[in-house]
Amino acid sequence: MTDTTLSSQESIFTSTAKDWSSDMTTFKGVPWGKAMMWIFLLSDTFIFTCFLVGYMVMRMTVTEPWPVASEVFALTVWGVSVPLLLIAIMTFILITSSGTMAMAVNMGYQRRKWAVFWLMVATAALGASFVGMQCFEWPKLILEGVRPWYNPMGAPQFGSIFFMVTGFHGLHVSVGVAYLLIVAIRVVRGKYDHTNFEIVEITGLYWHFVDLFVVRTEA
Amino acid sequence: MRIALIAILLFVVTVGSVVFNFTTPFHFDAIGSNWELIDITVYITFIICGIVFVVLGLLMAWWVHKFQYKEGKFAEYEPENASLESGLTIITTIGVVVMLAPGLVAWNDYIHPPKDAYELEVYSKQWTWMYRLPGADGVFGAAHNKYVEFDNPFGMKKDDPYGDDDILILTDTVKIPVDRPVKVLLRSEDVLHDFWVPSIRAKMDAVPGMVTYFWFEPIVEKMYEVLCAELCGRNHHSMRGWMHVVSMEEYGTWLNDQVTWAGFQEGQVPLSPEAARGRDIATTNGCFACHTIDGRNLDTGPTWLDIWGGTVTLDDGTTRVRDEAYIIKSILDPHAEIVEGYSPTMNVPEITEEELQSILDFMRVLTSEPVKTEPAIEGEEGSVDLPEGEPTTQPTEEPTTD
Amino acid sequence: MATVEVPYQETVPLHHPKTWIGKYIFSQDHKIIAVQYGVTAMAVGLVALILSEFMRLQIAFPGWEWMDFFTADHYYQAITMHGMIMVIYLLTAFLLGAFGNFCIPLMCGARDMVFPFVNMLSYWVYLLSVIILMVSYFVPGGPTGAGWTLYPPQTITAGTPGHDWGIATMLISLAVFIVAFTMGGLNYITTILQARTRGLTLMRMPLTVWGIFIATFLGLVAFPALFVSAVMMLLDNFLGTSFFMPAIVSLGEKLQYSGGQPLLFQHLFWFFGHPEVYIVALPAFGVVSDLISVHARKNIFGYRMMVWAIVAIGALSLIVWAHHMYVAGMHPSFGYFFATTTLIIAVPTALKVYNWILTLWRANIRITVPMLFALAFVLTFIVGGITGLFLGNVIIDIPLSDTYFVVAHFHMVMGVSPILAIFGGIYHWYPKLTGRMLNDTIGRIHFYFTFIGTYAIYFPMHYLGFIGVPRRYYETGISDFYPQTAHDLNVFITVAALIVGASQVLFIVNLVHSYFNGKKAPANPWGANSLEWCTPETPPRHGNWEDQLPTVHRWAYDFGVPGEEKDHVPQTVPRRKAS
Amino acid sequence: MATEGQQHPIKIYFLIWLLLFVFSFFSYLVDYLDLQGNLRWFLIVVFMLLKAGFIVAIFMHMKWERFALIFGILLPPLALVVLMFLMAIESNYAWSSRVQYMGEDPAPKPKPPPHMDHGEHGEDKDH
Ligand code: HEA
Ligand code: HEA
Ligand code: HEC
Ligand code: CUA
Ligand SMILES: [Cu+2]
Repeated sequence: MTDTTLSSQESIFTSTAKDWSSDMTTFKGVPWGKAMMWIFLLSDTFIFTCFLVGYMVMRMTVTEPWPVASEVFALTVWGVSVPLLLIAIMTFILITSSGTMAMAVNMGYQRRKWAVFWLMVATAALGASFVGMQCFEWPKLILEGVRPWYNPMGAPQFGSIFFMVTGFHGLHVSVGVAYLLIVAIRVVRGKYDHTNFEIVEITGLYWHFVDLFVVRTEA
Repeated sequence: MRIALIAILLFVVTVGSVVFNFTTPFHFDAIGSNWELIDITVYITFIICGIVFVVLGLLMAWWVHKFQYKEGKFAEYEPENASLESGLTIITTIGVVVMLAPGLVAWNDYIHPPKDAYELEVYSKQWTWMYRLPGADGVFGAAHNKYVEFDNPFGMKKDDPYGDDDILILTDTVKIPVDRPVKVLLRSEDVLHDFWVPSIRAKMDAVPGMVTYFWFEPIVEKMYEVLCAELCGRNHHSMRGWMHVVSMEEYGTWLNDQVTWAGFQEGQVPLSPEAARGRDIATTNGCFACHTIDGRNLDTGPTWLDIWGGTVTLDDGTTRVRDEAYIIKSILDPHAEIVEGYSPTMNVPEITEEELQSILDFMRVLTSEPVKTEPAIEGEEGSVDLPEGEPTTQPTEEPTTD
Repeated sequence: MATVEVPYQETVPLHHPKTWIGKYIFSQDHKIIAVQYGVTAMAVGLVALILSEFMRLQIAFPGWEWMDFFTADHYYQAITMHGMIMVIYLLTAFLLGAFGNFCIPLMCGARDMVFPFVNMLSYWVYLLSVIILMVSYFVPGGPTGAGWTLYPPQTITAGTPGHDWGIATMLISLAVFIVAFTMGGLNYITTILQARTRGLTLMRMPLTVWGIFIATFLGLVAFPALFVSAVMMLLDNFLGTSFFMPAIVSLGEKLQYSGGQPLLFQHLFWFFGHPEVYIVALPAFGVVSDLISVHARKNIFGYRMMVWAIVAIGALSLIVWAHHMYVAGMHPSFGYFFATTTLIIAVPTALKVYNWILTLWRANIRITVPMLFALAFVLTFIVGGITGLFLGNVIIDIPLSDTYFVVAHFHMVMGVSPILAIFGGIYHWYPKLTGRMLNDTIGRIHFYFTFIGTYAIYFPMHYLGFIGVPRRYYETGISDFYPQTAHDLNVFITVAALIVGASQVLFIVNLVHSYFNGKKAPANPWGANSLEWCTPETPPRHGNWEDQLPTVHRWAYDFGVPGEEKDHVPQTVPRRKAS
Repeated sequence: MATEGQQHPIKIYFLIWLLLFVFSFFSYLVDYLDLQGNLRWFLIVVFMLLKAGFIVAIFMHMKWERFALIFGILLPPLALVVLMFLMAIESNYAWSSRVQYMGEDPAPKPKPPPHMDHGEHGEDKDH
């Protein structure tokens, strides 16, 4: 079959118009599951962004002081307080997991089942350790007196937003970990042998999306 | 050809609606403020929309009748007609512009109060109204819900010097002078409310945690009933107040009787804390849906002014001394003795013994003898200098975000 | 892309259930799911209908001893449940859950939804949300009485009935509904985009599918805002966070909140809420377009314009939300922006109205029961839309907001029009669904009662708004803005509402009676063109089509094509070479 | 439905991976250097968008999808941009009403978190 990417003669508008006015499928070469996942992610984007709008409005309307993030999220390593260290590590982990996921997708299309399996397990492990670090971060803040309804450093909304958004994101990650593991096992069991392993890509889409939001939320 | 029932129906409904519009007594009542522009915009919209409605309704009726089914007939095959469609688009767009333009102009007026407007704060809470004026210096003292106490009903910030001369009006009745633009600032102690006087046309929600505003200029001297137009809980429908538009002279006299925040703190309190509590309880139980405390006997219930002591005529013609026992009985068993001219419509309130005592405390102070207070604003009786110029508040820095 | 491509569906095997339960209860067949959705929605709709009759009795006869049990608390709980049920659990569920499920695969020539299992789950989760909602009536304090807009701080403070448990069940139920809707909605969209049959381009799709398509899309992007606000409000209520709650003193008691922003909730709510009203309007537009075209035996006028209008309305509806907040104390300058966008949206809507009416011109109109409903829809929609123009123009909204004018507006445009479209659609598709015709005479009587009755309810109600009667008033009392004549008008309205409500029994009787005793329906009783009328069997069996999916050669509106023998040419008929 | 899949040299993944770290590093610098005001938000948003863009384009293969899909997914969030923009304006408005009428402090200083509070802040503990 021909390359589904943009061929040089078509402008982006004619190609779009052609696809949307064709019969049977609008997204050419996109399997049902993948189309559905994209649309779901679109919907999820709206959820996350609405949370972020909440964050922004809180941040801009409260008159009580907002804590300085680099101080709150500092870790003391060997007696030196390194600002934002924890968040940096967490970001590192998630970005790495995105890398392994992307490779898994690639291997999937080469039908290298075991490579897919191990890469997906690695991704899941990284994801799990991310959730683990959250389990470290939460008690740390709680011990410092931050609560969803209260925050010793100033505006209570800091605590509310923090727990709500990270909690929601952590939930996504946890679901993602389960999803990854299930798909990984089913891949080696040969459940998808009759397909093109799009399922790996679909899982990947979800995972990258979750990753994407760490980028936006921890700001 | 037989006329289809539905064609007749469409015709009757269209024409009937127009007839109803012209015969019904229900239209805006006489305007009581400067907002004619609103009425004009409504009028323009009425005309445009009315014409469109009649034309479309009649066309439908007519065509449904005219093009009824005939066996073997083919409808005209005309999928598209570009010129007709674009023509209609243009006409509609013009219609929209004609309606929108005056609306936006009026809105521009609406959100920009004139420079010489004086400020009046409407303070709302479940389920009553109170008012505050900035006093001689023309500047409101800062006030915040977090400072609200029994002895600080408006939540005045105590160390703010601008607040001392603020005039507190602790009843649901306010007087405002005719022909003076007023910028109404709205505050809420608890939930959303909305200060609404139909004849004035203007309204706005009071939002806790914010101060909102609107402005108008009353042009008729009249006692207006104030409604609450935003659902605010179980007694939303009984959250009434009174806005009395009066002449400048009357306004001045009235203003002189009001207490300032400084005076209030010094004990020129119209209400003791217990009485204030009683007042709150009466408010939350919806008593003021039927009773007033300023001497007006509503159709719904007798006033509470001077309720303590004196006598009352009951509907069986007997006269009864209004002692404590009587009043308690009137509250807890309202249908036992009915005041002349009323019917037993009052429900038994669900209040505790303690709350009942507070209400009684409150009723005790409701006498028509004038409360002795110092004049709120220096100056001659009857002539009041309203603060002129820029509606001022405390100077603040430029808002920045961070 | 030539048509060498084989539709993917022909290559996937259908999962055929073996047991009765698998066939009719936990069914994955889109038609059964549609019926399940429809029946559940009608059942809750009936609850809401009964609530509205109680409300009307209270408004017309305040203090009537028979209504003594109906306190202010009950009243506010009733309006809240009535509004929420009608908008979400009846209209959204019916138009998308029932019509969407039934029409999309059939009209797109698909065997089923792309993921039937998820589709089935969607229904069961929806049922769960309905059950949670109904549980509100049994929790301590009863259901919430905050109005269907659920504005904080009122929603969760002590002055409101159901402020602790009622609101929790409401919010949880909504969140569950959103999950259900998302599962269904992803299916609808993917099916429409990726599982059409040969030859069915988007520009040949019936308008019903278009309306449902855009409405579903709107749902997927609008419900998240509601979801988020529901989560935040639950946290405010149970964890004591202060997203929407500033420092307040509630009934003399200082609450522990500080610094929240009540307007944020309103923005999020209406960011969902306005698209929501189009979610219920667009499918109705689609259904009515099809009904008018089929029963007028004429092609829908300006099909392309109709499609683009739907798309434009959908897109614009995402940026008009704050027209519900003109008097909410938001940033004053927003008034200009939202008034302008709101009135712009009236232009594509107006075009749709024109096109419906122009379709009647030189048509060959069969006045069937579905056609009656469609015609009534157009008229009531004009009235409702036009009153929307009043409200959209920001300065006019100032005196009219929160009065009965608004109540009349949205009942005309939402409580009457889409309901009429639903009735019309049921009368139209019932033969295909069950294989039997609905009784025509009962149908007509039902129509006249419903149309005349609802018009009598809501047209005069606008005028109560003009004199300033505020909405959500348990009782108005006598005062100078509320004369005795207004009171009489309310009595009239209530009587009309009672009659209309009672006449719905006719409809239910008709549905049940005809199911067993109705005339046997032919495969294509109305002479329509779209694919659902071309199924090999009536009612269509599981999988809808034979081995091969149908092939589409034309749009769905070839009525009265010159030179043809019959006045309609189904979509599956190939075009003639010559023309 | 036949898909030929997505075949790209692994190299590009590594490249993007590195790039993401670089951007993350920069956005932490913003916090670290404690930049304030508009510059801060501007930089944070820029880095955020860059990162998100690369993830979507490369890791999620959006770059290789047909434009029909790209437009379908990327256009609707424009509504969110409108929402965010308007909410920012309004928050500012609400905030200034709090400062103007409610006597709130326009520039409050946060207390340091307990673990940073080594006593040297003692003197301003109750300001
Ligand atoms: C199906 C539901 C539906 C639909 C389709 C609409 C359609 C419209 N609505 Fe309505 N609306 C609601 C449901 C709906 N609404 C609900 C439920 C509420 C109240 C919620 C609550 O507070 O509880 C509400 C409230 C509401 C308000 C807020 C009122 C207030 O609370 O103060 C506003 C204000 O702008 C408004 C405007 C409009 C406009 C401009 C349209 C337009 O789309 C209408 C467009 C249609 C036409 C214009 C008619 C056809 C055109 C012609 C016949 C041609 C003639 C036209 C011209 C000359 C321009 N609506
Ligand atoms: C689809 C939406 C819908 C529908 C159909 C209705 C139908 C009705 N509504 Fe409702 N209403 C709302 C949506 C709706 N309403 C909303 C959103 C509110 C705002 C709530 C709030 O303020 O928070 C409201 C508020 C509201 C009020 C204002 C209360 C107040 O502000 O104080 C009143 C008062 O008269 C009222 C009356 C009625 C009546 C008499 C009917 C009907 O009885 C009219 C006649 C009946 C029909 C046209 C038949 C309808 C058919 C069905 C319901 C299907 C049932 C199933 C079968 C027949 C099988 N409604
Ligand atoms: C539905 C309207 C209504 C409400 C609400 C209401 N009342 Fe009354 N009230 C009346 C009427 C009518 C009367 C006169 C008839 C009677 O004596 O019962 C009355 C009489 C009274 C009297 C005797 C007055 C007199 O002049 O002798 C008292 C005291 C009283 N009410 C207290 C209360 C209190 C306290 C509340 C609130 C907890 C309340 N009322 C709420 C309608 C109401
Ligand atoms: Cu106050 Cu309604
Ligand atoms: Cu709207």
